[in-house]
Amino acid sequence: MSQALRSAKERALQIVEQASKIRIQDARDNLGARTSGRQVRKANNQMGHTQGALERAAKPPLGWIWGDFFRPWQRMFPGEKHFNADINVRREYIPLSLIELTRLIDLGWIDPSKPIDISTLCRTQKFQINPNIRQYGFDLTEEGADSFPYAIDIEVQYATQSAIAAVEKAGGRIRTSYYDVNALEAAIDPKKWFEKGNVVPQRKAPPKTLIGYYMDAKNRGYLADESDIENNRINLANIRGYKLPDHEMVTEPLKTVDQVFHGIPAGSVISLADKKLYSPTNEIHREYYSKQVADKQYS
Amino acid sequence: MLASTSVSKASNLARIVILPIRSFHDRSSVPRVVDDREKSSAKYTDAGYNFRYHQNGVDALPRIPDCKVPVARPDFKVREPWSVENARFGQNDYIDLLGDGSIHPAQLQYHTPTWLRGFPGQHRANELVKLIHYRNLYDSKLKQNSPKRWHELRKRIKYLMMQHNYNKQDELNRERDLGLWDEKPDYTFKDKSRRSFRDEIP
Amino acid sequence: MFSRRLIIRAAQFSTSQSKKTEKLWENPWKHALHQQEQPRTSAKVLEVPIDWSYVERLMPIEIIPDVPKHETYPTPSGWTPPTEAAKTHSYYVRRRRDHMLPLYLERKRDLLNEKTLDFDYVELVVLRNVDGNIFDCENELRQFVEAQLDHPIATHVDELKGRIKIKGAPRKIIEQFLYSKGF
Amino acid sequence: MFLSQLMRQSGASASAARNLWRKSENPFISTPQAWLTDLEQVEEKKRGIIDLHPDVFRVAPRLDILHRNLTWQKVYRNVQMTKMLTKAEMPGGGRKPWPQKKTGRAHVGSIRQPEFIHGGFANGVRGPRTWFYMLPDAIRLQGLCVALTLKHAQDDLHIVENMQDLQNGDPKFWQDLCESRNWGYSVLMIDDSDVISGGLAEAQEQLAWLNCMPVYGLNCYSIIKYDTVVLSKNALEKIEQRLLQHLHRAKPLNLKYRYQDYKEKILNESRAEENPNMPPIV
Amino acid sequence: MFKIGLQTAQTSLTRTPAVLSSSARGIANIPAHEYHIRFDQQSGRKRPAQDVLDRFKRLNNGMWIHAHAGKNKLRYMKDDKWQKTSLYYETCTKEQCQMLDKLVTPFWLRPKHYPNDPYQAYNVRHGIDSPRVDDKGRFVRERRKVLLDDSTSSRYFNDC
Amino acid sequence: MWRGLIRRLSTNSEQIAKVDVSYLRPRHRILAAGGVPPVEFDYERERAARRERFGKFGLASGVSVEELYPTVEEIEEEYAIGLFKELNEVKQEYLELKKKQDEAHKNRLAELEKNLKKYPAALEKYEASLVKQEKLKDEKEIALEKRIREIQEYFGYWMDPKDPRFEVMLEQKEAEEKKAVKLAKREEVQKKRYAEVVQ
Repeated sequence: MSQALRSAKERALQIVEQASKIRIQDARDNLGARTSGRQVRKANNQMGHTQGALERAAKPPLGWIWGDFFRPWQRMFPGEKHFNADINVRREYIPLSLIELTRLIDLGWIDPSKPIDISTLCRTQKFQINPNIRQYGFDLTEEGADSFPYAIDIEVQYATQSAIAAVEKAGGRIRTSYYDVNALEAAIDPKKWFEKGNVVPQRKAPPKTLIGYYMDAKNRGYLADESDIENNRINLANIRGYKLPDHEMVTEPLKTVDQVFHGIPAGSVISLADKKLYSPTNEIHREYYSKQVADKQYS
Repeated sequence: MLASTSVSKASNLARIVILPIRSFHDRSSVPRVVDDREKSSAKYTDAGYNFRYHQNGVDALPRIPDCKVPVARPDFKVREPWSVENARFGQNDYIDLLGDGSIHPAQLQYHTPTWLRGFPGQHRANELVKLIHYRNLYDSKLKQNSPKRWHELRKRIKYLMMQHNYNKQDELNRERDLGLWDEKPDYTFKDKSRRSFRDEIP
Repeated sequence: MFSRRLIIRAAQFSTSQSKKTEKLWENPWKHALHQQEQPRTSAKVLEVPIDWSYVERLMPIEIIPDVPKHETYPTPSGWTPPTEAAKTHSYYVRRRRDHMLPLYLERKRDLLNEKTLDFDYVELVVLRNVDGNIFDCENELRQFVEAQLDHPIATHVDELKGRIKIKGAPRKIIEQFLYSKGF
Repeated sequence: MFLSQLMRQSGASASAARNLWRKSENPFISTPQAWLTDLEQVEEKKRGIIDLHPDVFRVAPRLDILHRNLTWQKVYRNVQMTKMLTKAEMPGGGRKPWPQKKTGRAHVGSIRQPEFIHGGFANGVRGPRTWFYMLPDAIRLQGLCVALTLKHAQDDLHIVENMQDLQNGDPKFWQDLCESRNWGYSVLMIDDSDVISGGLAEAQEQLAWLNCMPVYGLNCYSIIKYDTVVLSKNALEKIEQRLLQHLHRAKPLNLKYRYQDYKEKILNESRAEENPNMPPIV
Repeated sequence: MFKIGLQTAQTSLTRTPAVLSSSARGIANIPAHEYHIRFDQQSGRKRPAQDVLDRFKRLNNGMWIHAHAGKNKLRYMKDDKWQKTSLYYETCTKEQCQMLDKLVTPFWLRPKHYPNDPYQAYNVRHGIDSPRVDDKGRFVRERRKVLLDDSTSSRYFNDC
Repeated sequence: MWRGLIRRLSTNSEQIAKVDVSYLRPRHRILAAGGVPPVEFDYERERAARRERFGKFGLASGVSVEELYPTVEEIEEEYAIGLFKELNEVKQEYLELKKKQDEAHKNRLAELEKNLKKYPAALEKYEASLVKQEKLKDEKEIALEKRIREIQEYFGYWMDPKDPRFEVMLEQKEAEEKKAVKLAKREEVQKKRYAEVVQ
């Protein structure tokens, strides 16, 4: 008890205990936290303009320079196509470095014994992905690659070679997989998706521009076949000179190409209140949700 | 709490001070109330009124003889601290924190017009944003059933647009995020024709 | 042609059937083409048993999880828990709710720079959640930091809020101070 | 501390040492305690002692945070419905009343200028105006904790066993009860369900100063306005659980309030209040 | 134009045939003051200045770069040194950067991360001693780090 | 107005007063208590709202699970639009494209290989062609250069051969040369004659 007395909070509370009952008008802000605004009288704020000019006259806009009215400063330079023109085309990825992944596993946010994908990363509420501004998922970057200790089974949307090497050196399995916008929205916030009463969507294959990346075994694409990936894994180990652990970390079988969540088939409806799962039985719906399809060309 | 800044004693070794860190400049982190402007204006007038305990009948209040100007007296305001509204003032303001999070206090503002319920207030959104929000919600009804108000609304919006986009000086601080619109890459690269906002006046 | 049909279909769906007395001019397409109500056959559904743990693991984490037991500290990513030594000092720095040190960066406006006629800004490190004798903490912090930096630092102590603002020291050094004290 | 010694002498049942969830091992924290009583009879019969969570009932008494919460509660519901017309909206006044020069009068452009009687207003009060804003969750949570701490520190916070289905509903009985227990002039009873049944329901109908609220109705203004705050046992559990959950939640505490998240829900719920054909007058 | 549109309707229904609206207002006679629209007509939001998006690029640490003025003009007459230097991109001064920040909407001020981005190396600038955070406590030049304290992040990231 | 003193007759006919102290509208009160609000608004009959109702309250919401799925006609409509291609098709296309690229790559390498072998011969041929031009250029060049040099000396400043005045100068020069030759010949004849006379 005596220890507590020396803390400012306890001393303040003792003052409060002896004080009179605190009423609504007693609560006030700290002295000096807010100062009354500075009254700018007419005399001292003309700044060389009369009051009318300040209030009514149109002012030259930002970037206007003395001179040609139709050529403001920002028009003096030639445009560059690859500056911002392809904003509606290029895909943005959220960087996830290996050291941050290690820290998340250390502090218990992510369970390394289960497969890690967009849903597990987004359920920690530490990442914001917005598919509407063409953010297509996570990019595993290589900061912290040299001391990555955990054998994990991870699936990201883009990964550099050194990140792949780090994960495999630690005995983990890494796959890069594509989420189209609809599936991505479901994967980011499954609870909100189910509470909107939506059907679990079918994940479409990558469009023409991206299928090359995801069919390439070098990037551990999910469309490449396992044997190629295995060879690549071995010769990557040889190139980078680390010894591959004998068996690869396999927590669960990989998701199928059109599956968004582990263990939940596409086309199923989940009711969170009753903990039930429904799936269609008539032919056309089952085929609609099982036919593996590629994303539209300009997605 | 007064700022306690202390500079360590210069050690006797001949140490070169690499980065002369001064203590805080004279203005401490919390601005001081130095001169209170209200103090000068709030003069209290001694009306010379002394309360006589044992007096019956109306007492002569201090008045300027034969002055026609009536003395201003605030009318009596009935304060019922324990009427139902006052007793229950502020109830359910923390319903999203203390409840299960399904209701937000913005939904409980029954006394506010429906289109303003939960809309950012005066010091966040200005009149132009509010009118545009009103117009986007009710333009079909306005056009059909109240043309004069539709005309007035458009005139007022146009006037405010000219004020805010042309006559106003450039804003000094960062644009305020009102939380009314979601982010989108609004880049109309190729669309050179749509270059002036006047093109789209409905 | 296709787009036209899609629009009609969408229009039909949105207007709820409840409005029987729909005026002619409100949906001219429907009346002009006098299409009868399109048949809408819905799906047939069956409940399927599922291991609910697959759905549980998708739900967002509500409460910050407790740190799992590690055999050796610091953990592979360099995180160290508060130690018993922390309780022996005359002050105590409580960790943030996500088990990190309560060190924040703040930018404060400094004097007006005559040359550039612009305000200078100075970077402060704010150490929060300090309980107990805060002035002891500030003294020890100053000694530790000035031993490493060779130049004096400025500190401002706010006792009731339990905060210390440090000017002139990078956040890394103050973290080392706190780790050395066991917080 | 001193309460426990007193407890031992009066021989009441052992203190129900509740396990306080995620209590910090900070040596400078003292765990607040409170008596557990009941509302069956007028005299106060102490049933036991309860430990309260220091993160909720023993925080630093920050009056400025409390002030921010009280002003927020006062201001954020304020609506000003008056609207002063501008000269453009005033009928008439389209023509220049007299020529610009040579008439010796002021040069004016329309009879509805602000200078004119019955003219429009230049910078008048424009339309329905709200001062709506939402304090960040961190400030509101801290405000609640500060209010509860102040009440507990000033012995105005009492925990009772049960409030539901009490026998006696006679206002006089309740007045004596409050008198004998030295409660203040106004009492706020907090229970975790929003329906009060039994004697308390009748009493609160008659007595203006005795009011019951559900847990989700609790707020800083009411805590400070009422002289005494009485929590039922389940209400205490629920308040502590909810506040601690938010204090330790994974989502950040300084999330900004975005109108667009609630826009659709608010407009849908309030569509029934609007006239289907006419736009709102305001 | 419309005829072709029909054939491709099968494959890309959503793309309506581009109607070239040659509105009377060409680019030349739209005066510059139309370029700082604080409140849009449709939704009341701020519109980014079109020229700034054409001619400038913002790096993640807040620096704006632009091409050399007149780099495409009369190249054959210029000397070799000019040919080389004219292809460089130049950085803007502090005032210009602040002005450009005001000319565009917050979407464009947000740090963006693209895999194998040619500008990746230029997003980080070393040796700057101005504060690392803005007035809201968010990093100005560095990448947002999840749950990392400075001791760990300075070992792995080379940000500031 | 909506909150009233609800008196409910309890079993032993002793009235228990029940008071709602939530001060919320009925819909919000049910939501706050965690119940399922009844369908009362028009928007709740629309499709998206019914789906959301099922998502939030499950079977208790009274919405059948079938409504959550797209109808058969909509699926046929989507097939008709044909926005998405079959995965295997796309894979085949990609593989063919890749094969074509590999072939082109291989051919290019083979071609380079072939060229590399012929490279030394081609190099010599090229150098030889450079030298020959050298020679050819000399014969024509020397005459022209000589002429130009003379003209420049004659005029004292550099004259561009393509200049039209250059031809005019050229003719004058040739006329003077002829005259000089003639003079020289005449002088010779005179010298000879003078020599005869002198002897």
